[in-house]
Amino acid sequence: MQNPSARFLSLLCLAGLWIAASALRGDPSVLPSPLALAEPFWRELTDGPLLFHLGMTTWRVVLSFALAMAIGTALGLMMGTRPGLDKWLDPWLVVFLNLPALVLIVLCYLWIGLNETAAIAAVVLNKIPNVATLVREGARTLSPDLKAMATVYRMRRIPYLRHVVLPQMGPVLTGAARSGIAVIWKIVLVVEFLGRSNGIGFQIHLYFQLFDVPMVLVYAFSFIALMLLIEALFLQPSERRVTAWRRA
Amino acid sequence: MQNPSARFLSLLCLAGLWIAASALRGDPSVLPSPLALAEPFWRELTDGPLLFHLGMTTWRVVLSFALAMAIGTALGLMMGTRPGLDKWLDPWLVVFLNLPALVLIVLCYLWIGLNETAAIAAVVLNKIPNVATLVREGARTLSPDLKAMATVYRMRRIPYLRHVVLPQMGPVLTGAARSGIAVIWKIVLVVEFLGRSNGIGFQIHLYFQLFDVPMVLVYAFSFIALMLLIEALFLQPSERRVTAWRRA
Amino acid sequence: MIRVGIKRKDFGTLKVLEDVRFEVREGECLAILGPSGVGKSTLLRLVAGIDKDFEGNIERPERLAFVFQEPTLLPWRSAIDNLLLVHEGLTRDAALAMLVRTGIADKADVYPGQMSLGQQRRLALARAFAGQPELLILDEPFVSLDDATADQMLDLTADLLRDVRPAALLVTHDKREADRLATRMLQLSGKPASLGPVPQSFSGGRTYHSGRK
Amino acid sequence: MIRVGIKRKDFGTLKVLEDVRFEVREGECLAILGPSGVGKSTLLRLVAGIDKDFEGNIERPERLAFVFQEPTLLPWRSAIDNLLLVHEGLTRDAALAMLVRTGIADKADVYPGQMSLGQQRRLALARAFAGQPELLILDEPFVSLDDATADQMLDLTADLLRDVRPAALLVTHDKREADRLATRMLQLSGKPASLGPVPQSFSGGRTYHSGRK
Amino acid sequence: EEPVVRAAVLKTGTVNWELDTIQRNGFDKANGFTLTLQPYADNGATRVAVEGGEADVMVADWLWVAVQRAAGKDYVFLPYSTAVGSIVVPQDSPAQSLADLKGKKIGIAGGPLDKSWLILRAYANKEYGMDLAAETEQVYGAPPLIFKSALDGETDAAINFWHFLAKMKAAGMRELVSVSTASEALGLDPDIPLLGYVFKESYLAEHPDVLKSFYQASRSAKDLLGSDESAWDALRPMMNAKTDVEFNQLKKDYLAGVPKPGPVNEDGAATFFKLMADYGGEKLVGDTGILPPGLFAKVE
Ligand SMILES: Nc1ncnc2c1ncn2[C@@H]1O[C@H](COP(=O)(O)OP(=O)(O)OP(=O)(O)O)[C@@H](O)[C@H]1O
Ligand SMILES: Nc1ncnc2c1ncn2[C@@H]1O[C@H](COP(=O)(O)OP(=O)(O)OP(=O)(O)O)[C@@H](O)[C@H]1O
Ligand SMILES: [Mg+2]
Ligand SMILES: [Mg+2]
Repeated sequence: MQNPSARFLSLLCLAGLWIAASALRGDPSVLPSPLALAEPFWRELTDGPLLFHLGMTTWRVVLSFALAMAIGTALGLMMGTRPGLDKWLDPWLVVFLNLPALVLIVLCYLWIGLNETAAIAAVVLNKIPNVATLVREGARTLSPDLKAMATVYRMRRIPYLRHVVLPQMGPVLTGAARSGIAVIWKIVLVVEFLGRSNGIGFQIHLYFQLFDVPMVLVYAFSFIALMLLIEALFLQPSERRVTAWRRA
Repeated sequence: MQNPSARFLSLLCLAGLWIAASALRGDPSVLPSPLALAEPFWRELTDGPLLFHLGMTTWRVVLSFALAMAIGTALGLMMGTRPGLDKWLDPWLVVFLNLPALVLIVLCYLWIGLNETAAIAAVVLNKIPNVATLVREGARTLSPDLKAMATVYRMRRIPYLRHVVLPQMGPVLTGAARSGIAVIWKIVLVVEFLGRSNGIGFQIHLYFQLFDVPMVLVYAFSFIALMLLIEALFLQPSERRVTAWRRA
Repeated sequence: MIRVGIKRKDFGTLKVLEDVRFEVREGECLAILGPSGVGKSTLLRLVAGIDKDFEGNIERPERLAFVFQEPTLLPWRSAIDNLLLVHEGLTRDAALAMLVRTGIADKADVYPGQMSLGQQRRLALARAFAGQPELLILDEPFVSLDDATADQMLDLTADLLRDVRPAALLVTHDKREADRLATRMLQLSGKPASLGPVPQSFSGGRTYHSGRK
Repeated sequence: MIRVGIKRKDFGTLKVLEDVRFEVREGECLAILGPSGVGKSTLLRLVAGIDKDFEGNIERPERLAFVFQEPTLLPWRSAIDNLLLVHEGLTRDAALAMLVRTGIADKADVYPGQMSLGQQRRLALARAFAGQPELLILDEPFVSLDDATADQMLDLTADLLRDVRPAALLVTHDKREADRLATRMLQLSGKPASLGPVPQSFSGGRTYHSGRK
Repeated sequence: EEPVVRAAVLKTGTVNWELDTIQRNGFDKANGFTLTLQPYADNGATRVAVEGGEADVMVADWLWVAVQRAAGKDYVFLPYSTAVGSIVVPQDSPAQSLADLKGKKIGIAGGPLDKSWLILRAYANKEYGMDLAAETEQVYGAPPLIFKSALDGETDAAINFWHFLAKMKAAGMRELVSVSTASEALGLDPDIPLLGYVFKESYLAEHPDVLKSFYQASRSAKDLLGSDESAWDALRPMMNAKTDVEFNQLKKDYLAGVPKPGPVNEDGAATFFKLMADYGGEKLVGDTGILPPGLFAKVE
């Protein structure tokens, strides 16, 4: 956004809608107003364990994201450009793509143990097929003309990937990254409530069992706020830089 | 796949790996061999309620998928082609994209009631931002030249969308659809175990509570088998038809 | 008829066009000459209404046809579908007849990617001619064609101009083409560019070419 | 030097080339003429090793340069980066000098999409000339250029051929270009196409053009 | 040196009240072991923790443990609580007995195999000749959702876990039938502890004293909670009680669920198991249908 104020205004509108809805509903235990969340949020932030749990979750999200994107992109590129390989790996992709998160997570915990490795492995395994699917579709549309050009001029592998392939995959990759980080964070939540003793997912599930909707929202929105920040500070500026040529 | 036998062989390999792993592990309660699943699967299929639950889940998946893809695609197209609108809606997208499935599902159940409408609404709301994100990226790369061509020749809206926009969005859409159906089915599972009285998710959770891994796998794989069939019979042939021009 | 009154057209800090004014009536064909990068394509895009970001105003009729400098076809539709989808009323027979006249009838059912560039250009010409344009815009339509084929295309264009009588705008680097089709010629030159008469050295046609070797 | 011995090249049921054999030595330039769609680009792609699906064998050197029929640039990199990324050892100064010689030095830092088609073509030429090719392949390199610019580009090409002495292959529809650059000319014709001498009517050069009007 | 006992617990579970009391009062050290807690947000996680060897003890209901044991797991069961649920209806509901629920909607938290639900089905069958499952509509859902939809009147009756029941009662809902009433009517021993601590035999073999000391510590905590009001005050922050009414209801229901000391009535348990098999089927009790021997730990 050239105009951060538009972003801000738009969020204010959303909050306004929410306040109106909660006033209409009139049951703060089910739909509390965002204003009513400010105080518990502040308390959890300064006095409570929010930062600790947020940190744990973020660390898990970041690590799994990096791993899943790297492996998924490599796999997707290979499958998208080599039909022979694709034929063989595609059914596996379908199987892992459709394996329920719950099942995969439980199996990981059972096989690897109830530890951090298993948690990360579960998330990564959950997400790789997703990334691979998206990247594969992108790789199938790589321009044969640019490939011919690179072949003729004997471009090396790394510059070729970086300057010819990557920019073509740009939209698919940012799409995959953006929806990917969201999906990963959702899986991390499940991973946390199924077998970790900390993290936002652990807290959300806890407060859900206590039927404390405001606290559930406080924890959910703390991560969303973080994501909004990351969007505004990193994703969007970098995307803007990378796609400058389109708008020029 | 021109060659369905490759598909089949590849699945056999996967099963082989699994059999080997389960033999290595030697604890059928945690990692049963696929052969050991055949009998309970057959029992659930012929004598048990598997078909009923599979039907309920499939119906929910299909309905939510259709709704989420339609709304998400429309939203993504608008956001991708109108930067003005995008500026305003983007923060909302980020919020809904990162709202945990659990939270959204619980809120839907709380606000709409513990019924089918709430279940479908929860899944659709969960999935729309995902589709919109992917489609938006695709829409941003629409060829301005073809758009100019369509403008000059005064192509009408419907043929324009169908013959100019849709084929350009093809890879993004098939990617979104494929990963989308997988994500939707995973959300349906959660929706079912939190507040429905039937469906694969309900059954998986039931057996998970009983810690009956083989039955959990039977139910999980019944849907995967369905997806493999759908891939082989519908998705892949139609994708092949649509992308014929690329390979010609 | 079209009436063009462009005060100025900039790309950011780059001033491309300034004070470009002209009219073209039905049945007239205006050829625009000018060096590479002077702003010819930019001008055509303004006239067609593709680019609306400029100062000035342009009157144009409703039914346009534009042969772009690059073919700009739908790669995912067969050659004949590229005609049929763009022109709503067009019958299959009429489309096929147009493919015959542009010499690519045998390619009717293949995708543009399976055609040579010259064949793709002819398909783009066929697409432009298949409608009944009131305004016909041609941006270097006959490059990449061998002389014999180019000749046929020139004939075809001349026929269309005579029969349908659109207002026509032709950008070309080839004096022969301009001589053959245009009722008037103007030269786009300068920075920012504006229209002027074609310099004497140019109007001599073939004599110029001899200076090349 | 290159040694081409193509027995046949088909696209499915479409036979495009049959029995095309020739050699080009260092410093030689072979011009290939022929009507649109006959198989010229296909032949060049075989020679360059882009398309490997044919019967026969081709010997070619390691360092190639190819000016494609369409510019084929990296739209997401600036003009000068389009040279620098493709040629590893190239210095920024050398790249800039090449842009100067092709007349697009003022466009060094803009993206290809911000250039006119003629400027893009010149960038593609600059890219081909920036290396030290042992084999230079040109597929209608000078279309979309006005005569003055085309003249400059012809000079530039002639210089390169003289200095670097690559084996060169030139496809063109323009007899003047062939006359100017080529040491030999062959005509591709027939279905499937094969090489033969250029018909007499053609070798007359400018006299042919007069027959056009 | 002192063995460490790692307990995998549901962070919101009532078992924390007892374990916290043990730690707070040093009952673990006094009995020669160290207790550490591993809180999880889901019951399934505690199962995975013990199964995977990351924890040594968890809380589970004995039916589940019995089935696992029948399937070959070396789980043993140490009584923790006899607390059972009840079915509640809104205060102004016309229903006076299960028979009045015909054609009504019942929200059930634990799923179709919930013990309370199965016992109530058996009870309805015996008392009124009524097939409760067939003649009512059931809505299964997560405990908080059942809680909320019952309060909102979306369901006509609800069966929930006991700490949610305590809150529902505190919010003015009425107990229609208690499961202990039902089980007595069915001739079941109300003292059979439904929930218990679960150890692996393999672990106990390595730490032979742990079972006994753990039992002692647990009893000490229960005795203290039963006799000393101030012990509860320390627990109040973790009890999530919004009002004094809720707090007292929770306390009362907790103490009502403390099992009698001494060994479990195994014959009674077998009868119970048989009944569950009739209603819950193989799914619930495994394919043997017989209570596996050695399930109940011998501590006295
Ligand atoms: N990928 C393809 N699949 C099928 N047919 C093709 C393919 N590429 C080219 N052709 C056909 O092969 C023939 C030769 O094409 P080619 O591009 O070599 O022609 P050309 O001589 O370069 O023509 P032009 O002067 O128009 O560029 C044409 O008839 C074309 O339709
Ligand atoms: N999108 C753009 N952004 C910035 N500059 C542009 C853009 N498009 C064109 N230009 C510049 O405007 C000038 C005119 O471009 P235009 O394409 O109109 O030239 P032209 O006369 O058609 O040339 P050619 O004969 O080479 O096609 C050129 O200098 C070009 O670099
Ligand atoms: Mg131009
Ligand atoms: Mg060609």
